Amino acid sequence: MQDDDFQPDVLSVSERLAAEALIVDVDGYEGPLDLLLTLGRTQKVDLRKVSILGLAEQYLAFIAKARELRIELAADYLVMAAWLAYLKSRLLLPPDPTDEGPSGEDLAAHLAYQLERLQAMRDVAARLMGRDQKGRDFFVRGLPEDVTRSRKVSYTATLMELMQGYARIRTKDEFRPFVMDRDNLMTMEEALDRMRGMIGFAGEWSDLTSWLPQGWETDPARRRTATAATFAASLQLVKEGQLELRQTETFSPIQIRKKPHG
Amino acid sequence: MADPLETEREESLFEAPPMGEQERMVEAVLFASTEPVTVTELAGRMPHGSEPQVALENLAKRYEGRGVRVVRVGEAWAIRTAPDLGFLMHKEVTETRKLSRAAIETLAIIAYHQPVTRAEIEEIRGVSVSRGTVDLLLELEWIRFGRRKMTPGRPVTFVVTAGFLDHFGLESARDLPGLKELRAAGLLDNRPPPGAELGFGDDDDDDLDPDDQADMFEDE
Amino acid sequence: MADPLETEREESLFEAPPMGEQERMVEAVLFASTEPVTVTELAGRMPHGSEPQVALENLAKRYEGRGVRVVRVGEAWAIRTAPDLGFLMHKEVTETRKLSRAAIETLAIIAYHQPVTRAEIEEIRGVSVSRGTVDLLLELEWIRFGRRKMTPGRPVTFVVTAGFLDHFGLESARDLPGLKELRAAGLLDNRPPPGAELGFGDDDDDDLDPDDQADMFEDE
Repeated sequence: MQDDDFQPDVLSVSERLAAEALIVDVDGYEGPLDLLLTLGRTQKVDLRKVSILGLAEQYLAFIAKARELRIELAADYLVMAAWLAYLKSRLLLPPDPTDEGPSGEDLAAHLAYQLERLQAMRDVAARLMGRDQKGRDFFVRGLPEDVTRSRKVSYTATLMELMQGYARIRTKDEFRPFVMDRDNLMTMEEALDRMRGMIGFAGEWSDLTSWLPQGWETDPARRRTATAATFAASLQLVKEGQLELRQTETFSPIQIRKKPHG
Repeated sequence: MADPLETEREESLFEAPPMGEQERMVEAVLFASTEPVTVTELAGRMPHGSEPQVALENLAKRYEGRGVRVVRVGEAWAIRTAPDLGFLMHKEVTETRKLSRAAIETLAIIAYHQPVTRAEIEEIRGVSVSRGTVDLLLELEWIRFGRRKMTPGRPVTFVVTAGFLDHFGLESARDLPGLKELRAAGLLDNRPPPGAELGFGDDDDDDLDPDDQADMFEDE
Repeated sequence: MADPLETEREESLFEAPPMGEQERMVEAVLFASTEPVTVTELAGRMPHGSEPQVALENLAKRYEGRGVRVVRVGEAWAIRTAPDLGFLMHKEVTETRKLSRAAIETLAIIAYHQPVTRAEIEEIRGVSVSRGTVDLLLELEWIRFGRRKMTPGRPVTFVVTAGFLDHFGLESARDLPGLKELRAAGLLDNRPPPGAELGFGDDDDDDLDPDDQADMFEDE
């Protein structure tokens, strides 16, 4: 925030009180747009003619004061402050013809639009709530007549129940992706199980690829998954202190052997 | 008619409203009350100086020959259907029962994954689907048989019906919200389930063949 | 017009009853029900060949200026007390939960911008929409899920319900107060921020397709 946004020394007592009242209220604002709208109203003009530059300065001053008073500000307010500072600079600087981005005027016009739209929604919300309402201003039949009933069982379910039911199934722990071809996939667990049973025979350094299970060496997709799983499993066994692993240079074959007892 | 009355009423708080207004008041109170209303109670509710007894009699006359009548019930008054129209009040009622959890889940899977085979439903639910469940859903006309799947055995599939969409207020099965949206709407607890980050629900929609979806309902 | 029909009726059991009778029937059915009754349901309950729509319109005219009124609620009709007599009904007033400002604004935004996504609501209010707010409005049955938006991610939308119309005494969503003025002023347009990545608010806004907006009202 630039210093010129805030001149603490020139504030009168009443101004300061007003400012503090505003700040104490910060929780009362529903976000930066709400605050901007409130500030905009203090300009006492048609929202369509509100000075966005003036509004940006008011907002930045507000944020500066809030920080001075060590009021915790939500990130939203700071993001808006940064954006308004940027907007201010675009409005004040002469337009750069090489600049591709939207002009300061465009950005300001959009902000003015957002404020006007929010105000409009507040106005119609008030009009809506001011309408005659059922159960308050007008009333339904108090004594509905029972229709004679011939019984028939019907089953009912609500959309909520349906969606919750679905969510319940899809969030179960044993959830497995639906229709998944696992024939050509070796998991690390499978490789680990396999290797644990064979470690005893690995006294000498041997190439990792020789550990691939039969039938997984030829098809490229199967070889890839088997190699990855076997490599991951051997790392796990190294970590457990059961295997040793070496590679003489980059991209040369990886070799493993059982860790000698020492 | 209302205007002169309205001003008259303003002039004196203690002046009773004109009889036409009193009749309106009695009409509204009888309509909205959950029990028959006595003259005393009407007098208590209406502006000072009102004559509910007269208003009631006028109202009763006004309703003569109409579809409803103003009738006396002991010491009180009520509005009731004209006896000759009783046949309209006969309705097939419909003892409503909630669908079982198994049925809801099966229905949900069909709605989200259609067209779907029984084996696929069982795979998703993790338990077998009873015959009764599928039969019930078929009988309710919420599901029907879809196209056979072009896989070995050519199993039948299930799809949801237009009746299903109607019951659940949906315009199409594609409008069903995905899991992310259910959570956002607060319909799920916040515990992130395993695999939730994969964003299924939405992804599953992509599995559906749009053409398949479109002609799903046209032959209803 | 009634007379020839009357005699004709004797001749054939399948002839619709005269309009006066149909009006009585509609009157009886509407009086007997607290919920709005659809024209389709009326037709189902009335004798074959009846024209409930015409009967309803006649009935509505008959009740003009009375203590109760015949009102349209979306595709259905109901009888409600005249709002100016609300003062007599203190006994019937149901305590309604006081809505928060966030809930009221969210409701208004859904009503005026429907079908509208959560991201759009947040863009308009400039703050995120809490789960509780949407939850409450769903629970009140004033909003429901609408069609998915045909934009990336295919987000679900919210629309208002017939229950909403009934509660606020609206015939249809087109009768929302100030709707025309807002549209004329361009305040219901979906205007994406210039150079979207510079805009604050949600990035999801970039996904919005302006043509998608307000198709709810386009046939006006």
